[in-house]
Amino acid sequence: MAKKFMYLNRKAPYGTVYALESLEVVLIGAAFDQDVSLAFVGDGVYQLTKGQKTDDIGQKNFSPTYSALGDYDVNKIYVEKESLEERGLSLDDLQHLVWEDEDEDWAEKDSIRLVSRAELADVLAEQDITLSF
Amino acid sequence: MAKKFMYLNRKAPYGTVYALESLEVVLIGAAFDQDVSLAFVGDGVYQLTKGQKTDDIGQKNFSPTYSALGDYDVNKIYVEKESLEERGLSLDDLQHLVWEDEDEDWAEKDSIRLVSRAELADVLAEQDITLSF
Amino acid sequence: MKFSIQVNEGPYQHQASDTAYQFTKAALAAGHEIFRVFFYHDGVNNATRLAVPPQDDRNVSAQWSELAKENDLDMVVCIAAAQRRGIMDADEAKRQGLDADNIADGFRISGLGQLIEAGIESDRLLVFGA
Amino acid sequence: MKFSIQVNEGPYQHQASDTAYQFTKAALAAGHEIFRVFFYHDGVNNATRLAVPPQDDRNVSAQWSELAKENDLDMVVCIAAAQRRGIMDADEAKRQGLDADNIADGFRISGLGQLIEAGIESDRLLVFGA
Amino acid sequence: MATLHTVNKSPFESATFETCLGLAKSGSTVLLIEDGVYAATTGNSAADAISNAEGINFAVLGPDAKARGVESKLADGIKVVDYTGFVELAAEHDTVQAWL
Amino acid sequence: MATLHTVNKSPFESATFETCLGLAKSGSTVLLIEDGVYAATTGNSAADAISNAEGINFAVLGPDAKARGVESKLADGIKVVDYTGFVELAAEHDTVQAWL
Repeated sequence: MAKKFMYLNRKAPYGTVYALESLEVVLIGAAFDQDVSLAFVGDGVYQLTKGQKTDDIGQKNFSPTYSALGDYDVNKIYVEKESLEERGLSLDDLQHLVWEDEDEDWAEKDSIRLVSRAELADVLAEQDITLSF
Repeated sequence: MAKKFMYLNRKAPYGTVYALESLEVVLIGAAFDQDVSLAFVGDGVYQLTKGQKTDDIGQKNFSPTYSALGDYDVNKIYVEKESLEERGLSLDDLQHLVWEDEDEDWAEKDSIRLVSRAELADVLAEQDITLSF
Repeated sequence: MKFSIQVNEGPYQHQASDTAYQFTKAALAAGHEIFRVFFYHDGVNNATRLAVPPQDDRNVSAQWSELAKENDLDMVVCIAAAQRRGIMDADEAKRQGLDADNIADGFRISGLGQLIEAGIESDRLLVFGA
Repeated sequence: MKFSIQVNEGPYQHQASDTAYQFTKAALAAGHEIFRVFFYHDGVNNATRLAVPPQDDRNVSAQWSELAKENDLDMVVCIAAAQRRGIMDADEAKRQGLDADNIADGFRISGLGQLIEAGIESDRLLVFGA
Repeated sequence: MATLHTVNKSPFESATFETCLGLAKSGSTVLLIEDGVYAATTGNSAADAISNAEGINFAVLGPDAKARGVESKLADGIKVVDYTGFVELAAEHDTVQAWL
Repeated sequence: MATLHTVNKSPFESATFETCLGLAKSGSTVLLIEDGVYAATTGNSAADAISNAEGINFAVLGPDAKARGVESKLADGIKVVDYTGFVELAAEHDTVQAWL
């Protein structure tokens, strides 16, 4: 039976390596046929901002990888509403992440689920394994 | 001419190595005959708590070293009053650090200077070199 | 019960590796099984054999090696994280054309799949980091 | 103007070493002098020559080595911090009875006095860390 | 499912403790370890947050509190455990979530 | 003496930015770098703290803001510098203090 895996992302990108190395685990983990979710809480929401351009800091821009997650069947991406609001952000500031639903003739669907803190608490409480980054 | 060196300590002991490795710099630096001050701000005030016993976490207890600073002529130790209060601490929770004043027949004097945030801001603004830990 | 442990920080800089070590030791003492200890991020830096800390301090890497030896622990170092940070075993060093390696006894280098497998196979996965 | 730089974090885990590198490069380009770059805490981990990061990412250690070579930089690794964490040059490895060393070109191992001296001799000391 | 949450950051320097309290469900346990143990001391804003967190159990890792010299300042009603007790808490709960 | 303060932590996760503002004197400059650049964005509590900090100059490291996709959200009146501008600020002020 598949386990529920949660990748909990709470750190901003580039200032530390956690966001990048979290993505590396998610991509490898996608091959294991488990029930995968990602959550972005606190500064973790900054990982998904549009328009990241890293040339001037000499680091690799890994933000395009988030849009490839749908192809890996990673399509439950929870973003905490309060975290966005506290930072003066809205969903429009984030990348538009989608996946194609095989069961509905490959209809394109949104991957990001904007949830309240209370809703996210329920989601987190259902997980078997939480990997924290 | 001697420069004013400030060692600014803002982190709790044992959770990270900064407190220990800051002390190591202070001890080496004492040999250089500069005008040395230490400041403890935020969680840095926890470095000076009495009664640290580290046997059960398997780390070395380096807190006795603070009481030796006076022997190295390091006797300007600023503790921010507001940082103590926010943590529910008072001066009584900290080690009693002293030094002996050669110019006054080796009279024992307090090394810790309890200062307000505004007073500490003035002290920090006078420094030539601030090493941050 | 079957535990797995993930260590995300290197020795000394953060207490994470110390706490993970104490937890692992206590779990073994209580008769639990440790399925795997997985070192990720700067956690890979625990796997060096070149550390020589002061005599009056603990040797974090050596503690792990010893615990592994006594309990036949499976200690896995993430290869991608290790390559970024310069933790190498003899095979990998040779493959990369390097003139030295630095891995300590009891650690093996492998892929991130080993972490996912640990999550699947264990009753509990505990993460220690910063 | 004469600058010195202190680097307190290792490569990749934190951006501190990247920022310190960019600052140092910009200061040199502007015609300033770099008196010394001092690596402390996990900063000593920048001094490894065994890192092999992915091809599409920067090699933080190699960047420092190259910058040092081009500009004759004095890059000092704190001996006490390096011994705790397993950064060794050939002499020190031999003295400690170790079978390998891992220091990269352009770095030298020395004492904390070198940091104090950098503070005394430079017009500005900048600290990069976490 | 009952979750064991671990918090290893000081509540005075990091938002981690607050984030954990915002997402921990009633019936779960928050174990304060490493620099997180300061949240278990009295006379500060963290102590207030703990008294207001209804339905959540709090525990503190004794060895970490002792190392930091705050063992005598721990708030009443917070369970003190050693590493063996930490292992027991991990086994008793259905899952463990680290707030790093 | 005029001090250049550098802050590299997010104001939403760490107390560092607040601590810096509490101890920075009028006439000094706070340069936001790395994850500190989020404090220079609009519509949040950090923006309010900046408007209320009288007599302190604020600057932000452009390359870090650009990398994080927040360049277009920077508040008015905050000077944007590149690494060369960072070096200039360090040279223009009497001393540099890092808030880590």
